Amino acid sequence: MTMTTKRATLLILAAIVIVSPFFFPSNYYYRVGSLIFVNALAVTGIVILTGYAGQVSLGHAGFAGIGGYACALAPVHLGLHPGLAALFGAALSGGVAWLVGRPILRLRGYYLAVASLGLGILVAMVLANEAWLTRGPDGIEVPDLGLNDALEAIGIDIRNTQFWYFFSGLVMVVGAWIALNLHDSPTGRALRALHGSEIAARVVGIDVARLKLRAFVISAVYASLAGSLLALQNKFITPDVAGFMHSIEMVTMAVLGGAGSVLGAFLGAAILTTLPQVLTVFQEYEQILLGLVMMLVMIFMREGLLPSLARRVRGREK
Amino acid sequence: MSALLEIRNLGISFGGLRAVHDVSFAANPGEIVSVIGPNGAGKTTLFNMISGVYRPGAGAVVLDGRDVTGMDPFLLARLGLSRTFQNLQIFQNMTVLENAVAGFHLRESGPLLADLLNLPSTRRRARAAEAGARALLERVGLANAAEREAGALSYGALKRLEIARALALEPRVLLLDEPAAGCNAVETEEIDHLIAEVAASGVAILLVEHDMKMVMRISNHIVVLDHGEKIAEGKPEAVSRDPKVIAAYLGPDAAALHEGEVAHA
Amino acid sequence: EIRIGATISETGPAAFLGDPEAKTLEMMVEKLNAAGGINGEQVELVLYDDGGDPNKARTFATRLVEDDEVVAIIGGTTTGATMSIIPVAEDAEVPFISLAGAIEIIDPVKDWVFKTPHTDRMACAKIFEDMKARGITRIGMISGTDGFGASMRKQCLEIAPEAGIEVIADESYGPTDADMTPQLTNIKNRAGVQAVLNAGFGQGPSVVTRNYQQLAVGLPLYQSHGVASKGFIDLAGSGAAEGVRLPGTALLVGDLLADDDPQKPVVAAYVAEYQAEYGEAPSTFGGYAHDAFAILTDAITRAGSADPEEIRDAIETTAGLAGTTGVVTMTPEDHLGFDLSAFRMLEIRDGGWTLVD
Amino acid sequence: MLEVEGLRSRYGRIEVLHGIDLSVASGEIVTVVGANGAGKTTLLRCLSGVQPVSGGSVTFRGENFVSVPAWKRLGHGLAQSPEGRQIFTNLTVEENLRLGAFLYADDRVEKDMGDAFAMFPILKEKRNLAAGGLSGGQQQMLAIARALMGRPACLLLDEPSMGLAPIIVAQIFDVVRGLRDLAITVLLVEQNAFGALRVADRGYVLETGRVTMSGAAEELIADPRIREAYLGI
Amino acid sequence: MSELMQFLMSGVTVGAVYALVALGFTIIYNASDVVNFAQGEFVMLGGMITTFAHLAGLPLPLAALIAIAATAAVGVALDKLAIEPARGAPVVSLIIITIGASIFIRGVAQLVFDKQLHRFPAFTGDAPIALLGATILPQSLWMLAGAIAVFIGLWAFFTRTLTGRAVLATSNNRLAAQLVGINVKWVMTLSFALSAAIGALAGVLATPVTNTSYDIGIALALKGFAAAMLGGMGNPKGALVGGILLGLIEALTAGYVSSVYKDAAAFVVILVVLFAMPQGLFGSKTTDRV
Ligand SMILES: Nc1ncnc2c1ncn2[C@@H]1O[C@H](COP(=O)(O)OP(=O)(O)OP(=O)(O)O)[C@@H](O)[C@H]1O
Ligand SMILES: Nc1ncnc2c1ncn2[C@@H]1O[C@H](COP(=O)(O)OP(=O)(O)OP(=O)(O)O)[C@@H](O)[C@H]1O
Ligand SMILES: [Mg+2]
Ligand SMILES: [Mg+2]
Repeated sequence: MTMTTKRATLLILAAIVIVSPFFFPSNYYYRVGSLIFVNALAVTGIVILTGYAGQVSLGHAGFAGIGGYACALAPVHLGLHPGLAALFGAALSGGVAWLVGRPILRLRGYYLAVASLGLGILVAMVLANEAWLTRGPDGIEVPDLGLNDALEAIGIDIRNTQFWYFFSGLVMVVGAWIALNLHDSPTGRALRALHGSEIAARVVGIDVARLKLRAFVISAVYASLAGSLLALQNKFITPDVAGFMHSIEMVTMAVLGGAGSVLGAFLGAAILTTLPQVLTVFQEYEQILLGLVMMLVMIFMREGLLPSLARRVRGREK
Repeated sequence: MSALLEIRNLGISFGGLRAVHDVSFAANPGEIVSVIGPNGAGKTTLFNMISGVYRPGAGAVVLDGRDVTGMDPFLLARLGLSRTFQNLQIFQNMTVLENAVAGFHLRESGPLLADLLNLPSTRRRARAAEAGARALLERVGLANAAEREAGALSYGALKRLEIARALALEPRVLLLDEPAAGCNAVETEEIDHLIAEVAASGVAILLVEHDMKMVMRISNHIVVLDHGEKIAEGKPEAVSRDPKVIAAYLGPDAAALHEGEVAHA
Repeated sequence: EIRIGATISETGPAAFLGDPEAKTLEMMVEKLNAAGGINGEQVELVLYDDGGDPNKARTFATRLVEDDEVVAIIGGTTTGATMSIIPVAEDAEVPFISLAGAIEIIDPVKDWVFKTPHTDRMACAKIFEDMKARGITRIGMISGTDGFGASMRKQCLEIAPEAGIEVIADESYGPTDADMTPQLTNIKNRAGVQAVLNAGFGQGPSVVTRNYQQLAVGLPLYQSHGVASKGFIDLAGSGAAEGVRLPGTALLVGDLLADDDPQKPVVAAYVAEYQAEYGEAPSTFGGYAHDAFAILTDAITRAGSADPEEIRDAIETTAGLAGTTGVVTMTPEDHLGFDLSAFRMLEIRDGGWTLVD
Repeated sequence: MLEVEGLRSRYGRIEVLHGIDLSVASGEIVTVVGANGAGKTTLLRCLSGVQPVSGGSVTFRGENFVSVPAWKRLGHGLAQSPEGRQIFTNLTVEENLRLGAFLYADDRVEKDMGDAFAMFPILKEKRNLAAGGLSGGQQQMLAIARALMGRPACLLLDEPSMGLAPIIVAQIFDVVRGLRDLAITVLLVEQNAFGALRVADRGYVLETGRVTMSGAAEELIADPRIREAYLGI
Repeated sequence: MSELMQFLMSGVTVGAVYALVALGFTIIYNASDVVNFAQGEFVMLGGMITTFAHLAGLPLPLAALIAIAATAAVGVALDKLAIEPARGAPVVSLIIITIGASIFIRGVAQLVFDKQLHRFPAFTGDAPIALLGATILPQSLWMLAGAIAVFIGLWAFFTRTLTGRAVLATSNNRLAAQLVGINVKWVMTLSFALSAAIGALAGVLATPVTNTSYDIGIALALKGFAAAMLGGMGNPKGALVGGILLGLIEALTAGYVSSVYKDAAAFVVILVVLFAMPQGLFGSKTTDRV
């Protein structure tokens, strides 16, 4: 990736965040937009782990769960401000990822997938079953972040959904910036190298175990922050965020968009987030169409939307 | 005075098979030591043990006086040991240039935070590595393929890419496993020169190669393996006349190696 | 035209509940419009399927108030979905009638939030009442780990002491489990257990009931209102289900009700219409949606306006409205509107429901 | 037997074969030499059908081959020992050989396998080992033996001597020579141009996707341009 | 003692279902390295089609046969319409296709059938069989027998037949497979047909015990996947042992430790096993040398 594609990616993302609202007929679109951004943030983490480093995780929703519940619980039990609670959640997710990552990252392919799946399910189970702490499967309220109140106090009057749109957008762009930095950095190159050939990576001096762990921790932090953002804007969270389906959804978004690309992550998130909203007009055909779209995209754009589109555009230029 | 790289009684078994047994030899800076032997003699396995890909079942690898037996390859890389592979190990998902830059990993990598934030120090390191990598690609004749996807190179080109990547580490010990496989006589000669040049700069080179002309031409010392055991060792001249070696490996054509190209015509 | 919004779990793990709810709403709107609508205005139902995902439910709630500009929301099949819709409704000041069970939904009372189902706590109380009447004081519990089962389990454990019931075995199962014999074996082997209570809905209770028979436990078995549909008897097999007791609504036993029971005509009409429309009997859950829609149309009619605030005020003054679940009388302090007496204790006999009392 | 006219092939948008004309008569041994990246492997891949052809024709035994799927070509008598060996690493040596004769279920399979083992005794020794555990040279032997199991009328060999010990290389060339007696036609791609030209009847020189020279093998060996560019003499 | 026996019976019952699903994964995985996440939907189709055919008045055995044949046809369609057109796509893309297919099939099932839970009568009645103080349903024995039969069939297929070897060869090296004359498209079609049929058989055998509905597929696929990984992906022995083991772990945990965390216990065991044996219990190490 060259400097220019990096800058272009950031510009496109920022432009989308800023310009789209001019076309929003109602507040509801802000809500969908902010969901896209939150999902894109989580998926960017998957891009780092899977797209760069080639490691599969089917359990990252577990980290989103940790991030989300941190925002619900830390303010109550530790007296943390909800914003700090999100950072606390991120640290906790990173810590958990660091602890479990070492043993499970020794596994490869589907074995890694099933181990991470187990990890995610364990987190979801604890959240659902330790009702004394988490209030169980029906979920728990999350305190208000209070940032838009603060903005209001300094004269910026902004609806709740709108605030969350811009705030999530900002966090997503920062997340994308970091992921793009990583891609071209020595660390990112080393991650992609171990994806290509682990043994060759070791021979050129890459500490594969440590690097995989780093990617795992970083992606866990992304997922955790996404979970926190979701919890804070919904002001409510249930163990579903940590569920298996959510993990699958993240991976699907990443692959659909083009697993190695940050802009692809956004595209994948945008499509899978808006699709169910668009498909409501088809009522009972919704699931059928959703499945169909997923299949068609992967059949006709096998490397994912973005890389395939890019290839086509380049082909036309020729 | 001890040698830079010392192999002491190295051995390993797979199931019942003694793939390598009680092999010892040494290599000094600037020296090219060739390991030859029939297919399945254990040459690659020996390399795999020396470079830490396999943990030896017996014996020791001593690098610069330090016992490095069974050490992980990435640690060995830090100590200056680098290699190429008989079965190509290319980073297929990256460009040719990036493959070469990856070889600079040890000198290129810095704090993670700097990488995440793209601090000037990161950019500086990356630039230096890229410049170095381009120079190396030039050296192996791949300069004009730098921006291509590595997966799109022909076999012979990939072999040379591996050499460039291994050289990027600026190793003190370099292990080359059949570097000239898939190259014709002329290309082989180019690789010859490259290897000789690298050796001349003070690198100890271990070479596995079936191209006997090349081996005879550039080796300082030859170790012959058969069925995992060392059956001969010495100067090229002596080894190639050893009846045991001729019987097991070189075959009757061996004479050609010395009698010039007459036999070829 | 009056727009009413709904977000229901038509698919997903709670589809078992949500499917009859959605069908009921669609049917009732059609009927209402055919009869001339409310105060001469047609009603449009905007219905979304949230798949039981609270996050989606919230998005759809936002869509309903912001984009579709509905005057009221019905929905939240599950407690989780309901709880994440509440902030939206409260924020946008739109009345919201939930179809979920948990008591937290209306306790403490929230300005804009109502609900139609019994609370789990009431179901527990009803069951415990019946147990006491049979001289049962020590029971074993087995519950699903889904929201429904976990919430009911919690409520039951909370009120058990004051009801004079001791829960001496406490087991659980996952929503898709296919065999509960280990749990039931443990309950069976626990000395002193006099009856077993299963809190759950969907797949689990039928398996529990069959396993119960397989193990020949032989103690009275109570199920929750979560299984109150004819389908349960078929799934469990009438042999295994024989003698099972559960608290149910008038809906299930319409023809057994006394002729002067105010719920009788309501239930009879609903069941007949539903049967005619969909070719199957409605479940208790469909009844929740029926009541929610009835309360809402009643309120709009009385308010004579489709202004959300006036509708809300009108809902709060609902009085003596006979629904399938109970006779509803709301107040500003009570957003549910009926008590324990609305539950009937049912027993399965000869493959059908009978009233215990 | 094999007739190639104006053959073109591309990887994505990049064309690497720009119209190759080549023919191999029945029972002939023909070799193709060329530098790294000249397109030798691509040519053979086109012939065996695993690489799409974007122009020109391939005729095998009088039949237009371009639209025949790869898996059917062995049935027509065309076998390939591919570059990079491409053995079934997870299957045993014996299973690899058996699959080489996938099309057949007669007694000759046993006999052919015996012949293969006789040709490369080391394979017999390792018959129950997963082929991925073989040394590089042993895998190369397996690839050649597997191709022979397919009872080809025409055999495409992509650098068969690669990674083999000198003594085996000599043997491989003997085998190729022996194929002539079995009436098997051979198209041989070799970096060991010298060895290849010595066993071949005719040869082609490939340079960046084009045939630049062709002729009888002895002539090519004697040609100073060839000697300088490919034989290093 | 009778308690333990009962737990074991329960474990075997549940484990047989997992094993059947896991066995279903084996063929497609062995042919293409793809874990087919629509495998659970095959099980669902087996159960649902049988249910509805039976309701329509067909005798149970005939209904079951129709269900198996129809599901196999769905498997073939999946291969022809979705997997084959995507030939050459990375394995992750293929996996996403199977996930899309599973959503699609579920959506269709919900339209064609309904959203209710269903069940049809057990093959040989519901009278529990008493065994060492415990009881087991006759249908559980059918399930176990089915799992073992499928296992034997698959084992023989992969080790005794050339076609089985060809399936393995196809995933190991698609290019080489073509070169030796294997019609890899046909191998894929065959694999999908067989996998789907095995899935449907699982649905037919299990429905009288587990019930069925349009949405049971995901949970089954998940458990079957875990079981297959525990045993070692691609190995029929691993699928059988992994499935039964998973069922036993769950039942024993539910019985002796805590029913809340029985699924957690299963995953903890999987994690522990994989730490010690990164290829699962019977997974073979792939030998790729450098
Ligand atoms: N992982 C393994 N499992 C089983 N046997 C193995 C394994 N690795 C190596 N061997 C055996 O060890 C012997 C030595 O193999 P090695 O690759 O070292 O030979 P080599 O000398 O490099 O041969 P070549 O010149 O053909 O590359 C061979 O017989 C091979 O089959
Ligand atoms: N998969 C691929 N994608 C794109 N280009 C490719 C691919 N494979 C080969 N090429 C290009 O096609 C050309 C011919 O390659 P080919 O492998 O046929 O050469 P070759 O003559 O066999 O070389 P070698 O002697 O090194 O094996 C080269 O320029 C190569 O870079
Ligand atoms: Mg070797
Ligand atoms: Mg080639």
